[in-house]
Amino acid sequence: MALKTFIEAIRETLADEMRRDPTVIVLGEDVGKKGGVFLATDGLWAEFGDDRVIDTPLTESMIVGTSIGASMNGLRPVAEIQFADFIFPAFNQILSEAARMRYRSNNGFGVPMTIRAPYGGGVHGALYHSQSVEAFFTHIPGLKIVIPSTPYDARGLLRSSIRDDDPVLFFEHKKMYRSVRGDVPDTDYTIPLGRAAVTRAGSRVTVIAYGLMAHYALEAADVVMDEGISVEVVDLRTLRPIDKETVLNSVRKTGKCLVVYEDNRFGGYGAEVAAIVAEEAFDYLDGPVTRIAGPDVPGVPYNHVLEDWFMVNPEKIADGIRKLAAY
Amino acid sequence: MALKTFIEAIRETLADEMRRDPTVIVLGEDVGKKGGVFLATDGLWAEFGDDRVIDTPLTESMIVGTSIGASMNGLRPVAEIQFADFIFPAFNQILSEAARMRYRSNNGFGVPMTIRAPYGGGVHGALYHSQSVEAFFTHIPGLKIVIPSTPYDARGLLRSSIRDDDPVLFFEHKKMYRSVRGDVPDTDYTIPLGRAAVTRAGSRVTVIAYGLMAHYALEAADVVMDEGISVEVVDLRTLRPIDKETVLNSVRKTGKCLVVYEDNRFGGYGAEVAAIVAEEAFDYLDGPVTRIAGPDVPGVPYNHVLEDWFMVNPEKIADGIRKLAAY
Amino acid sequence: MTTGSAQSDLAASVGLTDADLIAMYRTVALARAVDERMWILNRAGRIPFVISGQGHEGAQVGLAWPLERKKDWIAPFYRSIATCLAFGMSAQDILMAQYAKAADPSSGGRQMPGHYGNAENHLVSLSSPVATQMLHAVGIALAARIRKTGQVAMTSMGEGSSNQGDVHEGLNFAAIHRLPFILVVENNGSAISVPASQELATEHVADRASGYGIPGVVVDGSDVLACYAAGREAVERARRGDGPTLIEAKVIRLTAHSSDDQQTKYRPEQELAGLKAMDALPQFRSQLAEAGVLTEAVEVRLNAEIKAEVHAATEYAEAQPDPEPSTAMQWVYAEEWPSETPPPWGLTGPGTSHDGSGGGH
Amino acid sequence: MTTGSAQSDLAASVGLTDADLIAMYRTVALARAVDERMWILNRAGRIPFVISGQGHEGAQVGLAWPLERKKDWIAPFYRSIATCLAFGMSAQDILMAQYAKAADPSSGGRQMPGHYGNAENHLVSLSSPVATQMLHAVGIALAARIRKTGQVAMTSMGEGSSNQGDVHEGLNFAAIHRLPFILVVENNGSAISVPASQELATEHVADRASGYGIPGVVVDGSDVLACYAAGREAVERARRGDGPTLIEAKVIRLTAHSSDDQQTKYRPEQELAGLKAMDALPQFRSQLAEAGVLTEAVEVRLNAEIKAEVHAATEYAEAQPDPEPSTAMQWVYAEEWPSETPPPWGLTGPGTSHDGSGGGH
Ligand SMILES: Cc1ncc(C[n+]2csc(CCOP(=O)(O)OP(=O)(O)O)c2C)c(N)n1
Ligand SMILES: Cc1ncc(C[n+]2csc(CCOP(=O)(O)OP(=O)(O)O)c2C)c(N)n1
Ligand SMILES: [Mg+2]
Ligand SMILES: [Mg+2]
Repeated sequence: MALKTFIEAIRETLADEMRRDPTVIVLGEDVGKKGGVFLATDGLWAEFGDDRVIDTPLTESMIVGTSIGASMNGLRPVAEIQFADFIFPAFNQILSEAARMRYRSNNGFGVPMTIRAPYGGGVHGALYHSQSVEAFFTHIPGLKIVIPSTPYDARGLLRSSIRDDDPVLFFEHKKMYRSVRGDVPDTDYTIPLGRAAVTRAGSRVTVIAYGLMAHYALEAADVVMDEGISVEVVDLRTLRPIDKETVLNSVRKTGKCLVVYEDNRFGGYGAEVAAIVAEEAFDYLDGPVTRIAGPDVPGVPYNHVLEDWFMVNPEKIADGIRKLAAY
Repeated sequence: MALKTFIEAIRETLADEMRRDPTVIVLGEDVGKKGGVFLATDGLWAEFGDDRVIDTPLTESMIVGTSIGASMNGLRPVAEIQFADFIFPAFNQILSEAARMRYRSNNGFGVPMTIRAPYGGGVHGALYHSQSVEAFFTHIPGLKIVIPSTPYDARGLLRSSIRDDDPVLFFEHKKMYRSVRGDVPDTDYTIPLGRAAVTRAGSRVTVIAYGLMAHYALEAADVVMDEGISVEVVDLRTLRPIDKETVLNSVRKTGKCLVVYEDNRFGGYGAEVAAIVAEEAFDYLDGPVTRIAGPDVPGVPYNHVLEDWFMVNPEKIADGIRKLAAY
Repeated sequence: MTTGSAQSDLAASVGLTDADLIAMYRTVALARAVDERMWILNRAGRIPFVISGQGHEGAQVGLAWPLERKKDWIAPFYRSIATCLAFGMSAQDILMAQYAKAADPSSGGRQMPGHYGNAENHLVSLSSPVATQMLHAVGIALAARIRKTGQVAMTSMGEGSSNQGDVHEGLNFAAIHRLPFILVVENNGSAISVPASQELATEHVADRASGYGIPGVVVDGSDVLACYAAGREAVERARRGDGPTLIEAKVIRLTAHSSDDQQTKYRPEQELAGLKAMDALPQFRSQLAEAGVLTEAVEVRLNAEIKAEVHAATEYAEAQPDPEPSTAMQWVYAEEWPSETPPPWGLTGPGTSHDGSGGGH
Repeated sequence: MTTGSAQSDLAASVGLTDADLIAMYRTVALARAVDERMWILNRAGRIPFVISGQGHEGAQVGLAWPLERKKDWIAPFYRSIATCLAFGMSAQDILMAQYAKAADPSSGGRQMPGHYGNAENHLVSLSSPVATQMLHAVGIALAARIRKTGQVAMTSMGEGSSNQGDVHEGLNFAAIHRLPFILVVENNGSAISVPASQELATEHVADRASGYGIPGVVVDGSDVLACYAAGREAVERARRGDGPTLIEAKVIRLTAHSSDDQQTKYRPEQELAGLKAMDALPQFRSQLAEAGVLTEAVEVRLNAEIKAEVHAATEYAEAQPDPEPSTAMQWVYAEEWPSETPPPWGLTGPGTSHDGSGGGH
């Protein structure tokens, strides 16, 4: 068992999977010699060479579209989109092609491809280097969406994603790359897609979160614990398929549910979580399902004053918990 | 007051606005001589000529991107995307550019552009000529999203959209083009964006819908009326900004809320409506906020048996109302 | 694909046998017959939508012929009936797609007619947004190079579609890596109603090839053997590792864009009248007859065979069952079942009637 | 933009005055000075992020110069500091963007440094996803033609960015309609770490022009006056109604991609060492000195002016207030207020401290 940073877990998993399976390739902008702008692919080019670690031109639709094609002809591409913010030129290929290939061909073709992309704010990235983009993809049947929050989960879930026979979008919060550490065993363990984790047990309020917010939720839970509010935290880990059972079991126990996400509130992923809970745990609710999420402005502003205003943080979550607990 | 089809209302409003304001232009694929594949722009090219009615190449990103540019240099483009299904190549231009231009430039620039697109299923269009795409856009701050359900509303709302100083996406259910008729006065009336309409008053259940589903909701309300269930129907008309007041007032009155949408259920627009109602009308709810929506498969299948299975219709809505009323 | 051994001068001049030429002719004629049947079925109200390949068949057969079936790959488009027939699909397969029956090999009745695809024959499943298949074919070529399979990947599309960004991005990548890839642009002079002069600023799409440092070839799409030669050269270049080729075949659209389109509104009568002279089918027929390859006896036999084949395919497809609603949620993911939560109405038929509105595709 | 009247042979040879040449030189030098200051401020921890135009300035000034300020339009990119200065923005405007202050004319502190824009000067606000501005400039040119304003629209981007689909779609449309549009590709030989040979299959991006039936021009970006001449010709062609031009300026990237990048990892030492010889700034200086346009006295004066200007701009920007959280929800839409529901924490500062993680842009 070794203590690793989040990005080390990603990098080593990529290397492991490439060693294990010769059909796994990595492609994207600057993933080769430079090793990626965050160094997630550092060392892969030296070990696996030009054929399996491809520095692509600056064309995201091509990165995804050719990965789809390559995956139909025997490879398992792991494409990196340099920032989640730049995934939108590839939106048509992801939505219209990757997600629908199996269904539209009645299982004639599948797309065993993984797309990795760093997302998230709080890093002085402004409108276009801070986005949480998951809601645009969690709405698309045929995709699987993974957002791990610990190095352990990152490794186990990235393995499962690469080995999965369907397209998986794997989002990594860039603020966690170097700031989050955790134990990662050297075994070939996997974590199945579609299973949430209860990362803190509690009795009065359930907080549902993922990614960086899963950490902030735990911090907030600590804060309000001192005030006598016992909080259960559910880290979703896979956003689609969602683990409804774990979510509903927790809310049925606590009777109160706070959904936390960093993305803009209106129409974000948390809206679906809230809608599910509000419908399927209605009889157990002692208060409204509430949400703490990013404000509805067109992006995280750059200046630190505005960025701090935008970002959800443990204090804002704690306030949400207090209000809900007092309901 | 004349009885018009839905598409006549659209076509005449385009012509009116072009006559009224010389900066209004229309562009898109086949919008010229052919008059659009649904004939929404029929006659415009003959009246306004090559400069103001532009048959573009088959490149949606270009259609939207140049409309953004043109709108910054004095025009009010009304772009047609031939089918909403083909809007995704332009997703990056809409999300990253049109929606953010004003905010990111601190009001230096605005994008007074309207994008019209036919959407919706039930027309044997299969996966790629049936989609409801609104949820991908209602999540984007900076856009306004309009989905009218009557010729009267179409005219009043299209006028407001074209005259609006921000980008508006205007979705037209293609099944309604010729099947829906209604009175449309010849006056220059407008309907402000952001206001829902209570299209039927009732007391026991609120049904919230838009587009074709607003009609089906009324039909379903008729059906269950005979069974003694009084239904109030709210037609949202503008999805963003949403008219929370009208929605919440209705639910606070009836205590029960059914959200209906044609799009895939998971993460669809109705999830946000459900989440808002579940949070802000919690104390008034006598039953869970429920949803009747399209199944979570990657598209409307073509074969009529499967298409009928997919599509939400008045009977399925009526079933949802019955269940909720009996709660 | 050289079979048989009799050799006319014509066959020898293109390195094929007479049997090859007859097989090619048969494929062109079969595609036309299938296509004409589709329109008849549409007018008879049997199938709600048709999108046609009439006028493209000669180019499609000529260009697909040099590829190796079940080894190489093609990502076709909605007019690619002849391509699909040349690459292993049958008339029955095409008609099953028109009828959208449960056993339709392209999509199990899930896609609109015209959206062909068949894993067994290495024909990539097609969607509606144009030009997306470009990148799939490039990706297939990339995998072929990395896996050293010796495969070649081809894709085809209309000239209007070739203006999409994906085509630029794909050509660039394929050219940089000298991938075994061929882009076929079937230029029929219009994109629905928009004439090529409003879609492109140059006469030839092939002029774009030099901007990627690859060969750009213009070929007369009514000349099947010229198309074959162009295709063979491109396949050989690709197979040698010398990279992609852009082939532009000048073809004609003999029908309206689709069964939802009224082309007389935007296409002058004279234009339509002049088209038949550029049709590959009669041209190829005369060419083979003159060369003594296609005797009257052979032609009579072929016609009868084709007629019977199309007839049998239609009867078969018509009689096949529709898909069951119980299968509607299958294959969202690779997991057999269940993939997602079924809707409140479950997985049974709704029992509602089916109305006929639509149009405009 | 011809001002003054003294004419050296050099000035006459390009149809400018000596005063013009000095103004151009001053702009190149000012851009460099501003840029160098940005790096100093970054290293001093005053500004968290820098993206630089060093090595591009000569081409930018030469190419922007023929355009008419406040009439024509430019959609710049993140290296366009010299372009922006040549087109009406001041050193102070640039530094306000670096500091992201409330009164930053580009974005009011909302965007990262490098995302310039200024309505007053017809400089389109820039986003991060590369090449999107292509289509904005084409659309501006379309509006100019429809409104008959006589305006020309130019945009610029790197050679890596020119591979994006939007560029293909925009060139095609601009060419079909012969719009008054100029695409400038500033080819510095790499896209972050990826060398041009892996981004493009040809040596010149300009080779793509012929595929759209428009002129493609390659110009030495270290030769300011050659750039000026190429720009002027393109502007005249556009203004005459003869359509777009693609100009490729061969430039150098003197710095790392950005302050988050370590270029020594992927760029050989010798390559970096050789760059300075291709720098427009000293070249232009010598050229003007040899021509007798830039005397020592003038140079000394200019240097002093520039130093003072950059200093004053820095001091000014440093002292300016940050934006208020109370403004954070303004201008989501044109409606003054309120646009959307504020979050539970309202519109006040969070009072939390601000940490320094980040990187990788
Ligand atoms: C992205 C996208 N936009 C629009 C359409 C609608 N559409 C289908 S075919 C077509 C014209 C295609 O023209 P071309 O590529 O020349 O092929 P042709 O039909 O002439 O063979 C259009 C506009 C589409 N299918 N996909
Ligand atoms: C769509 C998109 N993808 C990726 C990036 C990240 N990125 C920013 S600049 C850059 C390299 C651009 O290279 P080039 O166009 O040659 O311009 P240069 O920086 O060399 O001047 C990359 C990959 C981005 N900004 N936008
Ligand atoms: Mg065509
Ligand atoms: Mg570059």
